[in-house]
Amino acid sequence: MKTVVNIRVNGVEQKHEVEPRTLLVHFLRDCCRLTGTHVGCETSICGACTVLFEGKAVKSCTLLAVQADGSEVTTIEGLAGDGRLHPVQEGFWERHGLQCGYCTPGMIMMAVQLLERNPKPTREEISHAIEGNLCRCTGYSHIIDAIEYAARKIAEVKK
Amino acid sequence: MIPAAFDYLRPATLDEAIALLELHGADAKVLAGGHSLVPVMKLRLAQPKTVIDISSVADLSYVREQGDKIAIGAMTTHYDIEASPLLRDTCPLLTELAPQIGDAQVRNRGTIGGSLVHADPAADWPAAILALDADLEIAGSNGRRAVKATEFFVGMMETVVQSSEILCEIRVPTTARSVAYVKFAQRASGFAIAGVAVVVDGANKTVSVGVTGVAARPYRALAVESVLRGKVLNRDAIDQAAGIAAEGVEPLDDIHASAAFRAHLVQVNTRRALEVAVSRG
Amino acid sequence: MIVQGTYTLPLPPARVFAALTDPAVLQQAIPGCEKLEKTADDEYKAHLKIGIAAVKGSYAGRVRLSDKHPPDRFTMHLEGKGAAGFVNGTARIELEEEGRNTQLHYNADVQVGGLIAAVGSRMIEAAAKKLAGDFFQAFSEALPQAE
Amino acid sequence: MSAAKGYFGKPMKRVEDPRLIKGIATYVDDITLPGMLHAAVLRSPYAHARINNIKADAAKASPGVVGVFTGADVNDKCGLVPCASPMPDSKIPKHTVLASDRVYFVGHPVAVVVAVDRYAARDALDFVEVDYDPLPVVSDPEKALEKDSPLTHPEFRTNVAFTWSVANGGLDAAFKRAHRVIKQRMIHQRLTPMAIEPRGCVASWHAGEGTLTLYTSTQIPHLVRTLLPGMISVPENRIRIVAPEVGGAFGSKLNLYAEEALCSHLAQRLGAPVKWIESRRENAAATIHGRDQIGEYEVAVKKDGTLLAIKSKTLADIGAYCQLNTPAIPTLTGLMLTGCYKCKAMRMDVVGVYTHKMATDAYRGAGRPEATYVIERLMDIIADELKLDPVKVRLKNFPKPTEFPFDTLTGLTYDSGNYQGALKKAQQISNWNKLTKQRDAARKSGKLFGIGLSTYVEICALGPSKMMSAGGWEWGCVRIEMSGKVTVITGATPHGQGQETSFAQIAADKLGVPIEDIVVMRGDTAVAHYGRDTYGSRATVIGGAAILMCIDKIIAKARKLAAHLLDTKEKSVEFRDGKFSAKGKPKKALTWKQLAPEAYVAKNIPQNWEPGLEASSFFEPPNCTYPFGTHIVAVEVDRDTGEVKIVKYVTVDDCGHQVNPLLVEGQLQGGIAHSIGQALFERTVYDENGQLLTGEFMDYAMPRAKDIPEYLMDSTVTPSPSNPMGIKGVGEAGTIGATPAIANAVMDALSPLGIRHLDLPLTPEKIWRAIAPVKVK
Repeated sequence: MKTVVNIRVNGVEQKHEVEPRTLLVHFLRDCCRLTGTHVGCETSICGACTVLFEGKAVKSCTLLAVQADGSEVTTIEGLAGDGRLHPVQEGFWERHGLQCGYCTPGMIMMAVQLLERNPKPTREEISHAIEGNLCRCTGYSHIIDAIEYAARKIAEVKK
Repeated sequence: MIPAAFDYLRPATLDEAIALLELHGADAKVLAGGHSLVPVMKLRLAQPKTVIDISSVADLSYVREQGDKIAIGAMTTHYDIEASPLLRDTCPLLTELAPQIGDAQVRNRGTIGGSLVHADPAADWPAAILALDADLEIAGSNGRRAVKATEFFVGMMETVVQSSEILCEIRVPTTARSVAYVKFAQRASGFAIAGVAVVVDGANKTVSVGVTGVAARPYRALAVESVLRGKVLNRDAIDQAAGIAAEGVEPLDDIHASAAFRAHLVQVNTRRALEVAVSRG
Repeated sequence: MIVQGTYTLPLPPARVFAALTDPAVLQQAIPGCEKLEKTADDEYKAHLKIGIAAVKGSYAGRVRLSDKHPPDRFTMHLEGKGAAGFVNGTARIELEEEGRNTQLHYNADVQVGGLIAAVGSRMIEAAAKKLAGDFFQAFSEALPQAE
Repeated sequence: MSAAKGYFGKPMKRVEDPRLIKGIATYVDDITLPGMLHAAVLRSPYAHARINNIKADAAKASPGVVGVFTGADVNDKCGLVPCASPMPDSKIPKHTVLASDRVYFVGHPVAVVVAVDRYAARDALDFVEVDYDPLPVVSDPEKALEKDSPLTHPEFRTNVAFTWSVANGGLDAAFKRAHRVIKQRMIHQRLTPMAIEPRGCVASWHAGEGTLTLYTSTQIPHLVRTLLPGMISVPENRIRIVAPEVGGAFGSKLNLYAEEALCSHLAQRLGAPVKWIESRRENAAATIHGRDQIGEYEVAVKKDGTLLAIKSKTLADIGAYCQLNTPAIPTLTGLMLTGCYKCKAMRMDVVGVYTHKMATDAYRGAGRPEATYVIERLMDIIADELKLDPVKVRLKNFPKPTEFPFDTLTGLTYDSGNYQGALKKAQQISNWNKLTKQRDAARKSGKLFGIGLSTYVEICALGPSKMMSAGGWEWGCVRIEMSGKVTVITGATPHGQGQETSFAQIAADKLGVPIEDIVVMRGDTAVAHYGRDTYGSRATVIGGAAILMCIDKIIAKARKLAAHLLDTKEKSVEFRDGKFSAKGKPKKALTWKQLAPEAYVAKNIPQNWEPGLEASSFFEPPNCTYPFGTHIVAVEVDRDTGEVKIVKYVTVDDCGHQVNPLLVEGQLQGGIAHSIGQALFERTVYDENGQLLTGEFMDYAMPRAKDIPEYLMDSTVTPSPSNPMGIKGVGEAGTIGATPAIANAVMDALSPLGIRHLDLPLTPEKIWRAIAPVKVK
């Protein structure tokens, strides 16, 4: 039996009728047509589907859309404001933090949350924070560089 | 992957949730954070007819002092435990263990109660829950009952929580800083192959040791505890005691670690956890 | 995968043997057995719902007994197929008299395939042992009625 | 505005990134077409079984289902999945898109459900009832060669799929002359590529035009277009293949897979677009695997460490059938077996063996990692046995830089090299003497500390057409648009390697235009008419050269137009910094923006001058390229748990000139990560019944951020003479060079315990079993 789910996605109310078993990632991709959030596995390991749910990074393939009813979700598409890249996006671009780009949205969303909780992470803390995000292309080193870049950038902007 | 269809219910109170569980029987499953249940549903290894989401049930997510214990609501996420200043001061074993669970995203959603009731033999919490000799409060239609951690786990993925009951609170004692959790993780999944939690009570000269990942059911390494009772925890004593950490246990055996390796690792990690805990005392 | 174990049952081997080859007792003892139908001599069709906790699946199964040497030994062949995969097993069961009891030794070669092998490998052996344990537990409880 | 120049060699950030970091790029699963249906594939849970019967009625009646198809319904219309590189004696089974009467590996497609959405399609899979009779299974390649082994393809009466040999020099004489013969068996474990984006495709049939568009997550849209007509009855010129954004491939999408033909057929049959997206479990089971060789290796050496000869007998477990390049992979191992060393004689005999497993094929490095691993492990074993310094043994056997081009025993010609230079530099930046002292000190304090070295060379930028099965050239097209903007089209199909940037750099320099004026297009056969795609680290080298050829043609053509417009002779037109001018009159120069409208409006053009400023070219490489380098790794092994920690990682790689050093570094680091996985924990596990036990990310361990060491990376530059830019491929070098360095470091750490060799992956348990033998139940 279908049910109406209402989620504020990137500040826009998204109201769609779905089956209770609809995964949040499918709600975002199929109902909202926001396809920046990707699916890489089905066991909550790869993190390609990471979005911010009430400000916290979660794996949208392991949440039901009904669980997010009435909540706020931010996806990669909602990150750049006023056409300006988020510092984390900028860091990934500047430091070659991506190759095929498939894991990138999830990786970026995870990094955004990390820097909110820990604005000056060490490389080790960054590695720990992105443990739930697999990248098969970059070998991670440039991703860590990118997140360090973003941390510095955010600190500069705050000054 | 896609779960099989189910009916979804979201009760507002615990009583309502329990009533729904009674109504739907064994075909219903309680959904807490969903990080144990949803993956098995997506693989269709679990196909409950009814899913009862208890996230709207008020007051199941908290960490607070309660007498001489700390009470933790079952819906408290791993991250909320990791970040709890109260627990860091009063029960540091939990704040040390929490960041070793899964990954950051999982810790944001997964709950201590959900993890304990799912009772995956390689989950991390059971080691600490056992070592702390926690009390687990279970709500059912006849009211609430509390069980000891040692009685909670029945077997692989089975606990004393019945199909119409809900685990609602975990109560842990306050401890000194002389605690430790040392884990050897399965590389792909991050689950414990051998996770050892240790609480050293310097005043009473006792230790307690909880072990997860090694056997079908998490266990207290009672042999280790009894050998060390009343002893000075020097290197020899620890070495000797750690050597019997797998005594009487039938270790799991899989492609990630043979039974022999698990038995070895639990000894290594028991030694290491004891050393760390003692060094913190 | 080899799963083996020993159980002590409070009856002499002949009685145990008879019970073990009695479909009524088997139906009671096989975990999650919803239906057991005789299809030929020593051959049964079964409908099972087995698994652990929430991880449960339905299996259409076949049970066949062979190599029967009452009251000492027999072999049980099991086959189960379901959406979650398949389980095949051949269990050699030996009965040994010990006073008024029977020592039952089983040695089963179990083959698991499909989804449960692919994603549940770390739990299969423990699950198999548990199910075997459940079987003999239920079996010994069912014994008096078999008299 | 001054004309830009000097992009070549700059570490520029990528032009393809904005769409990717904003989440607005289009991968195949992001494509939705009107009326699109969704397919789900039912796969065999058995490694080997007879299919007695398939009942699809219940599935057909399931809500939303449009059709359920079995082999009997589609196989005669979908042809056979091709193998493009058979050996002369290959036995190639009939590889139908769906199983017909038998399944022969776990994951073998048995039926396909098409429904209105993916949920309905998935639901219906559970209602397809297949009656299987399990048959005997062989999953071990050595057992597969035994006389009474179950057969994967009974019609061949053997599990031997093919044999292949390469030999040169007087082997017996060399072994007779040797002071020492050293033998070692090595196992190259099976690996799963695990691109984070699984495979998938959307097929769309345009009945009116009789054309098919297939969007597919592939490395090789052009090869798919060449091969697909052999499977479905649509001619090549009515097929358009689009590789949209591809989320990683690593060789696993260098194939024409059953599902691509199946969806193409179903789209025609059902008159609606059909999408199929692979699940991770399907990806692990039914997308190609890599490696999986077992070799017995023997070297003949003189006591001073001089390598005389090497021979090997290699068993390649190819799985249940031959995918596109399956038989070719071990031949690359053979060709590179002598590594970067001189040698008097060599021989390698390969036996390809069928087993009830997924096929192996090209996984990053494809055959070369095996070769480098073997020769580099052997170098260390030789040093160990002869009590020589592993560095000196290598130096003794390198060809001198003056000996290049260097002809190898296996018939290759290494284009250029300075192996000593890279080794020396790596030793310098690793602070070699200090590092060895650190090892001595660590050992004294009871630690297991080791240093490993690998000096590698690899063959890439494959390759001259004579060594390829369907052309080794690359195609490109450059068009100065009427506005003066530049469109570069490449037949190479980059999917994350960054050629939208590096090709723009190459073109911008050559044309003398700002890089912002250039757009690089790829991956769509309707745009890039020809191409041989991306694999074997070939795109930048061969595709880049094709673009340069195009630009040469355009400049030559534009010179004529400029002469006409400048009212001067063609000979006296100079082209510099993007401007054409008459000799001595630089002020009256014409830019591309001025020339282009003239070229297209064509009212004032030279006589017999064809309008437009566009050229296309095929670049045929005269040789492959042979990048090389030295990796130095230091590790510490935990005595208690067997865990390996990489404490130092130094690389000096030489890929000739670098178009974009940032991209080179990215390719190397990504490649090394695959090596860390291969060396320390990755392995594909089938049990003896052919069940796949590493079918998910939960069980197949890949490197995570915390497994990656801090790198010290540097390079030397030895230009390649095989292409105009002097560049060499670098996509696989990291994976080829790193694995043996890590393995050698671990074995060095364990050497005080008398352990000579352990096979990969060097898991904690394997190491623990070696260092602390215990009784196992």
